[in-house]
Amino acid sequence: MKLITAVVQPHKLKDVKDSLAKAGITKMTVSNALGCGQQKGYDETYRGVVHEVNLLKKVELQIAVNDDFVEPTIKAIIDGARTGNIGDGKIFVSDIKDVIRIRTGERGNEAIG
Amino acid sequence: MKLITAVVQPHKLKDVKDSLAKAGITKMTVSNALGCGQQKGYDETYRGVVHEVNLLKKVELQIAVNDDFVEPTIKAIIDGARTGNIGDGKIFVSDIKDVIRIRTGERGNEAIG
Amino acid sequence: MKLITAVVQPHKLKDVKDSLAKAGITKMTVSNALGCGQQKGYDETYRGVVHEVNLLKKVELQIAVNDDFVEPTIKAIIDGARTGNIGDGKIFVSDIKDVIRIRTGERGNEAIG
Amino acid sequence: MTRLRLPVLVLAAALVAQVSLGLANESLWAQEAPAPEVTAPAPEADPGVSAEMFTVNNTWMMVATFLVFIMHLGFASIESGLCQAKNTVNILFKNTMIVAIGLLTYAIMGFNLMYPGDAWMMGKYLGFAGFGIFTDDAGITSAYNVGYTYWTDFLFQGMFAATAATIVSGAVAERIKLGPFLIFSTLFVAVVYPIIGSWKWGAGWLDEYGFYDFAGSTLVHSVGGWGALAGVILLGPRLGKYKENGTIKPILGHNMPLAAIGMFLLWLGWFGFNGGSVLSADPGLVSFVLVTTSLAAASGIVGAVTVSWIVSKKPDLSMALNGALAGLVGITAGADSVSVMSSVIIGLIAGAIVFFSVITLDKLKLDDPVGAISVHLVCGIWGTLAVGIFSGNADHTFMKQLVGVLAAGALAFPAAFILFLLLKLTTGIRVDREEELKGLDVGEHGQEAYAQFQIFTVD
Amino acid sequence: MTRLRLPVLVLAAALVAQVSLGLANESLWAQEAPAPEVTAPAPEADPGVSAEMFTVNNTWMMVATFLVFIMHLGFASIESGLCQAKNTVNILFKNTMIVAIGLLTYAIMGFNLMYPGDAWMMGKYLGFAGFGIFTDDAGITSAYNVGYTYWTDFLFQGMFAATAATIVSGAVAERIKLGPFLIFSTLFVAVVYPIIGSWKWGAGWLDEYGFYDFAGSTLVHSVGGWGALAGVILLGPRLGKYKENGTIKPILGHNMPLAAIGMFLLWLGWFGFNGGSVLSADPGLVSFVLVTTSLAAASGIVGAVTVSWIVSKKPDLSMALNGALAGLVGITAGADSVSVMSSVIIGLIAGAIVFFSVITLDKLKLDDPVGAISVHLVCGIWGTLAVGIFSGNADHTFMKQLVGVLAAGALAFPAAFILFLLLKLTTGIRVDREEELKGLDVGEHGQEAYAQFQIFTVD
Amino acid sequence: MTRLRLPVLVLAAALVAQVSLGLANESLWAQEAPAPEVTAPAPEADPGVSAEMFTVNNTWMMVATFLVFIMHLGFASIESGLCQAKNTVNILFKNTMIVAIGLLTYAIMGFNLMYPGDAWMMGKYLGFAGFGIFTDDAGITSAYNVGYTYWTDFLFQGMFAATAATIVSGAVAERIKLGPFLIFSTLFVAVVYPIIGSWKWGAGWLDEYGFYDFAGSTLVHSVGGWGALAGVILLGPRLGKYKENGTIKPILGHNMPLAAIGMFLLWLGWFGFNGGSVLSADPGLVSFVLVTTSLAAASGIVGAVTVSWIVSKKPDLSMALNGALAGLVGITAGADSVSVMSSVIIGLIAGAIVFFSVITLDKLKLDDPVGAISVHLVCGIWGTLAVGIFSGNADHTFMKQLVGVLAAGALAFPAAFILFLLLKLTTGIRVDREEELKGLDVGEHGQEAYAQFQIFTVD
Ligand SMILES: Nc1ncnc2c1ncn2[C@@H]1O[C@H](COP(=O)(O)OP(=O)(O)O)[C@@H](O)[C@H]1O
Ligand SMILES: Nc1ncnc2c1ncn2[C@@H]1O[C@H](COP(=O)(O)OP(=O)(O)O)[C@@H](O)[C@H]1O
Ligand SMILES: Nc1ncnc2c1ncn2[C@@H]1O[C@H](COP(=O)(O)OP(=O)(O)O)[C@@H](O)[C@H]1O
Repeated sequence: MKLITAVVQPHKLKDVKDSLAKAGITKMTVSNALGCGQQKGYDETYRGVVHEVNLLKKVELQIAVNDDFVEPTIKAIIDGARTGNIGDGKIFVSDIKDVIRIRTGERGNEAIG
Repeated sequence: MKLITAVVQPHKLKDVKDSLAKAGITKMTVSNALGCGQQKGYDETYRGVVHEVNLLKKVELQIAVNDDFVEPTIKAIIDGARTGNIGDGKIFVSDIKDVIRIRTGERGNEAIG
Repeated sequence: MKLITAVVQPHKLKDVKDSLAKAGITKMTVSNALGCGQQKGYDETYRGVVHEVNLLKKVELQIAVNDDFVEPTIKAIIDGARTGNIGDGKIFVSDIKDVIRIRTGERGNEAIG
Repeated sequence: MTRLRLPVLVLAAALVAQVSLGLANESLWAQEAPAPEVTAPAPEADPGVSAEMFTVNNTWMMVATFLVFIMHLGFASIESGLCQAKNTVNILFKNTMIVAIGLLTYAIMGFNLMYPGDAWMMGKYLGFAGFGIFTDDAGITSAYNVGYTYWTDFLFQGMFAATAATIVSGAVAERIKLGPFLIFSTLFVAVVYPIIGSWKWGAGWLDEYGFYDFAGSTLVHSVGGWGALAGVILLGPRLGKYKENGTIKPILGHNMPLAAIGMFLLWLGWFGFNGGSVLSADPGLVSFVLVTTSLAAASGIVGAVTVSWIVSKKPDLSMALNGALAGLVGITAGADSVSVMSSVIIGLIAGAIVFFSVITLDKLKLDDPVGAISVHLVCGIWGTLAVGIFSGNADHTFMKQLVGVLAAGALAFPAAFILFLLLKLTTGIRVDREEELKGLDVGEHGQEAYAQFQIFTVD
Repeated sequence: MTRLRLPVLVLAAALVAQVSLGLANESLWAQEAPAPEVTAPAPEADPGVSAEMFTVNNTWMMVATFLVFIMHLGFASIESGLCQAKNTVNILFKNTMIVAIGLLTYAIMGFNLMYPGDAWMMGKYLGFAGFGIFTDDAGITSAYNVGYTYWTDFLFQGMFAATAATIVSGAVAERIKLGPFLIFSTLFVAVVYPIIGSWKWGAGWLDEYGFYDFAGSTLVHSVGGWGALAGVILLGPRLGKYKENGTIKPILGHNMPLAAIGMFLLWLGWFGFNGGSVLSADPGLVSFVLVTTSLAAASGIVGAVTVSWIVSKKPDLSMALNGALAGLVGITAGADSVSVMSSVIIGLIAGAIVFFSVITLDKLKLDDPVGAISVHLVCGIWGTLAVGIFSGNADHTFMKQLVGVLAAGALAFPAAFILFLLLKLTTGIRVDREEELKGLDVGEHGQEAYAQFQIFTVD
Repeated sequence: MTRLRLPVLVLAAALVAQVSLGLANESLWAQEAPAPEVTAPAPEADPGVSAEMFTVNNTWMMVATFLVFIMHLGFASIESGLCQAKNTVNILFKNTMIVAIGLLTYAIMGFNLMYPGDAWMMGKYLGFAGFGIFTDDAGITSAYNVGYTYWTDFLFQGMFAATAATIVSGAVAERIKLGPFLIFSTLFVAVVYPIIGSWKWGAGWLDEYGFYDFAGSTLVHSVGGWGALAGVILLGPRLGKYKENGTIKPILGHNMPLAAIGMFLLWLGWFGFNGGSVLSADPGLVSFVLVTTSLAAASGIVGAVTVSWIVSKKPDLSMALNGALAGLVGITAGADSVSVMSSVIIGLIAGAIVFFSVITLDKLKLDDPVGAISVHLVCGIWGTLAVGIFSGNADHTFMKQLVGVLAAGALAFPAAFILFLLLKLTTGIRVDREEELKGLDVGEHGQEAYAQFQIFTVD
């Protein structure tokens, strides 16, 4: 089992979710984040002082999947999130040792979905 | 060492924390998240238009524990969070290679607690 | 490749970022969190009732790095975040199996930076 | 969904019934052909007061009306500020509806229940001058009253009426079902409040008895407060407020600037509430009332802050806000008849009272999210009795004041209790557990107050 | 950056041009040496009205002016509350600027365009009394008007003027470029609004024709509403509002307490808007107007809530707020000339109208974030026509009212459309896609409304 | 905890002392047995002004009082909006307390220090008419003043008094200890402000000298501003504002709608601040003052926005808000004595001044979170001098104005500096580093302003 963590542009979340749904992936956990990457920040001014904002608003998705779902999930995320511009985001894949469904206590592969 | 990530209903956080405390686990990091799972969303209306909200408010707990604490921790979370209803949440377990206590620089098993 | 997750005091984020930048690490994802650790909570009162706040405000950094960057990154975080007081925070290190740059589809080591 | 049907239907039926009754009397309350174009303002002068004086008086009373109106925004703000984010839409909605319901029912029947004139039906306990609002030409001259026209009279009193129902709203917030609450409010403001009001301001038995309540510490605030108490008892506390082990978990207000806006607007409104209760622009009396009102508010703040700082070790903003309101409620009964020094003392004591009252109610597990019972009921009683203690007028005795306080409670509390009980037994008055946890905004309205803001979903 | 240069320069040029024109006439609008020290207030009494009556009247009109002023805070609040957090600074900025621009341009030319006196230039369609504001000694006595001084007149009308432009602001929010919007507003408030206003209130052709619009359902609200409609058509909907598959994605308002504050302040302001339109403190007429105004607002709430509860199954707060405004706009044309009962009916219908209008505009893919077109244009028309139906004055016929409605639209809409079109073809009027997604606060102002708050960046 | 004990005790002692002194004179300030029941308003007419005129005048002055009162909500809103979320409770608390302290101390001694009548003690520099407020029957007739009763006089002036202390509050926000701040405010408003005020408005030496300050650009705003400057110097900047490398890190305001609400309410309040300073309802003069006031505010906005747009490339909302206030402060000294055109110019310049002043203070590392020094001190001075330039009255010379400005500064600044210094040396005036980082809400009050909202804890 793998945990796929994707950091994407906030306004692409809708597209990513749609694209994941088409690939049959509907379970996920989403949260806000601020990101620093290749994407340049922008300037703000406040009371005559200019300052650079370089933590940009991002959305982070965490999706736990069985191993055979890893590539389809990655593909779906890319399909939904890619614009070709800097700031499109990153996907991180890591191992999960176990998953437990709290409601039933089920564990492992059948608990993930 | 393992990282236990649990996604639970917001209003069960209190119970989960109590149940973890009873099991001797008091260190954790908590954050807000939105979840998509088996739990159905609900409808909202705004200015005459109905729309479905399907990202539901959840709380995510991250708990780093030594290996022998994994099962007690999982049990404690389940005890606190289970209602038997869809939406109770999930627990994910993954490996941690190292832990460092910033204050002292201690590493590994003794840094975790 | 490793994912370095650091939980630090909010007001040290600036220092940590500066110290990371000096070590050549500029890519990261930052989010808010609440932490329970050795640090004691504090009391609040509201309408005559005292209650303890024991989830303290923290900032969580996630930094994905290639293996040879792990130690420099940890050192930089410690440099920026350490005050020697309880509450300075923790760093967790875990494995990443893969990284994908959404914009280009690049994978692995070259996608991380 | 269906569970909402019933209340809606009942409410609609109640409104329709009232409107129909009003309609049947359309000839009565339709003001026919008002002067369609503006002419030089020359209401016929009546003996005793010049057209100019009548116009000033009426202008002042209109200003006072606006000030009382803005109290509704004050209530909406302080109530939503002191409750949780997830119930904000619900509170704002209730406060908006109450103004509408209050004004409409007051036009249909409340005004004529409260000021029956000669149309007493049961002793001086109940009178009714008929449905609808209506006046002849005299109503817009000083023949009606030297201080205001019929229309100003109606609107000023109508703004007061809605206040009583609004007080309840804060105390029962965060757990009451919307439909039943609206039904309760409609009946409370259309029937209960005006009847009690008629006893004193409608020249009923309490007035004859010699009870004094200048601007309504008892008639408005304690009446609202009794309703609040009944609701709180029947509803029970919010989930998680009182734990089994006896400790109290405070449920924090989510927006203190909003609460502060509420307090300041209420204070502002009180200038009209008390100042307008002079019922004319009499320079000496109105300005004196404004001074006692302001100093009581100021000393209410000092009283509440001092006590909270000493007892809780930290100065509590929500108590400072409640303290101002406590002082204001406290001075309301006697703003025109106590000395400046007494107004300071009344306010100071009211401020202290509100703090201890809040704590005591919590000990009794009476959960009042905004302190409405402490502010309006407890300090309303204090203010009324204070007239008996501090008034410069020997006719205002403690006994008479006590009788007034008890009389109002003797109708307001049981009436509110029975209304809430009937609703509890029929439609139910409390939202279910899951809705309460998720918040009434989503449950009752399917909306959110702060879309896009990340509201931390635990405490 | 550079893309902002142009609008700024154009705007600056427009302002400078206006100011220069004004300056050229400095002798005209500089009030020379006002009485420098306070003396006993004794404006010379004029036949027909005593100094006292004149002073009361003027005092009332000043209070009405303050109330209309506070409507601008009401607009700023409701508009920003019903839009997204990321566009809040932009909306607040626009509303702040509009008051400034409205008052200054009204001083420079608007007032004299709207009230040309004898200085008609093209029939009774266009007149202009010259640049700047100026009066002689008579202007501060009842010789000018029994109800107010020249200065009060200017300020009261100036506060009205800015309202028309503010209405547009809400409808075009969240996507319009700041510079072009300011240019549009400047011209709309300086030229279009006063010319249409002159037709009726300036004693122009519509007035002679017998059209009746007491306080401006047509002259203010529908004029603003037509401008809003033109802007919405030319701008197109916000990104993501209407999906290809025909479904509508609601874009939630981010701060409902702010929206509620806006509604209450607007209602408060309407007491001055309508009450002040009596143009004197005439006790009977002003207080009657306040009653019809309040009851229409109250029944507007009931109307909108009932319909939304039945149709959408849940009672919608934003509709309740819009309902109050709908009732207020609806009663504005006839507040002095319909019966109390009619005011309730007008409000009730306005409340229902606003709900269906909002839905219908969405079907037409006309994206109006705050419902400005529904409230101000649609209910403005309804209110104007309602005078023809309900007025107690037989001279107010439906036909005449219809002509007035159409006449206002026939100038306001094309004028606004052409202005926006010219701007679209030159500077462009819509921010680019990325700026719209990030929000205009960062894009146009480089600022955030809620720094430190975590705004959830998706919906 | 203990560190709060001391200030609390000192404050309590100060209050108790004052109250005792007042009590000792109870006979003096207790108004005995005011007319307990409402009667037809017939204050005895005095030569020169009819009862009607007196009543209108007094009504106007009461309205002006309400407007000045609401400025306190304006200050609370703009200050908390422009500061960080974590210090909001503290700011709201301070602003609530200041109104209370201001009114109470003004009743106890401020009013009689400021208006000593004949009771001058040291030349025309210091006078005192005794503790407490008190009047005989004449005080509520036009024998006292043709424009208002004694009570109105007290309350109107009392509302002004609290303003001066409030100005300080914004400048020292986010780092000052609560207890010492309250002690400072108490002494500043009870002693320093009224003494300076007596020099001009109490008919003291500056008045005899010919200095002119219509509504208080100097007496209120610059006095508050000097206090602010002293506080800012002694406190030092907020942590992290000025970096070692010389760059400035802006600390963003957390709630711009709240700030905008503040500006609009302040503008509204200024209608009473300036309009009420006519001290009667004189139609010509009051309405003229309202026009100059409004146009100065409007052009203040235009001035500040234009400059900020050109210099910072983006139009800054916080500057637009400050610009309006700058214009208002600027016109305050001469609102009745400059021409309409001059009021526009004064406002325009004030708007520009405020922008450059904010930048300059930042360069001097004087950290003023809300721009209070720029708005109130710098523009207060500008407005006072502007009278010498633009006044239509030849008696108002630049020299005299300069002397007034310097005289006020010569007492206000050192007095405030010494007060703050004494507090710094005894209780300390700055919260410790950790408290500042966590926020004063938790540190001083153990509360949060936005419980449940996720406040992003870094910038
Ligand atoms: N090494 C990393 N560790 C953690 N987060 C990262 C890393 N690299 C990128 N991110 C996250 O992904 C986001 C997008 O990355 P960015 O470099 O802007 O895109 P691109 O890969 O298209 O150049 C960043 O804002 C940050 O949140
Ligand atoms: N595969 C997954 N990956 C990431 N998060 C998940 C996954 N499955 C569930 N979750 C999280 O857990 C929450 C609860 O899951 P849900 O399916 O509703 O509960 P249940 O397991 O009781 O059916 C979801 O809202 C989501 O946040
Ligand atoms: N075992 C753990 N699992 C998850 N988070 C932890 C763990 N230990 C500490 N943390 C996080 O780190 C923060 C700082 O830890 P703390 O114990 O206060 O510091 P210290 O290591 O200096 O004693 C905590 O508030 C919590 O968010």
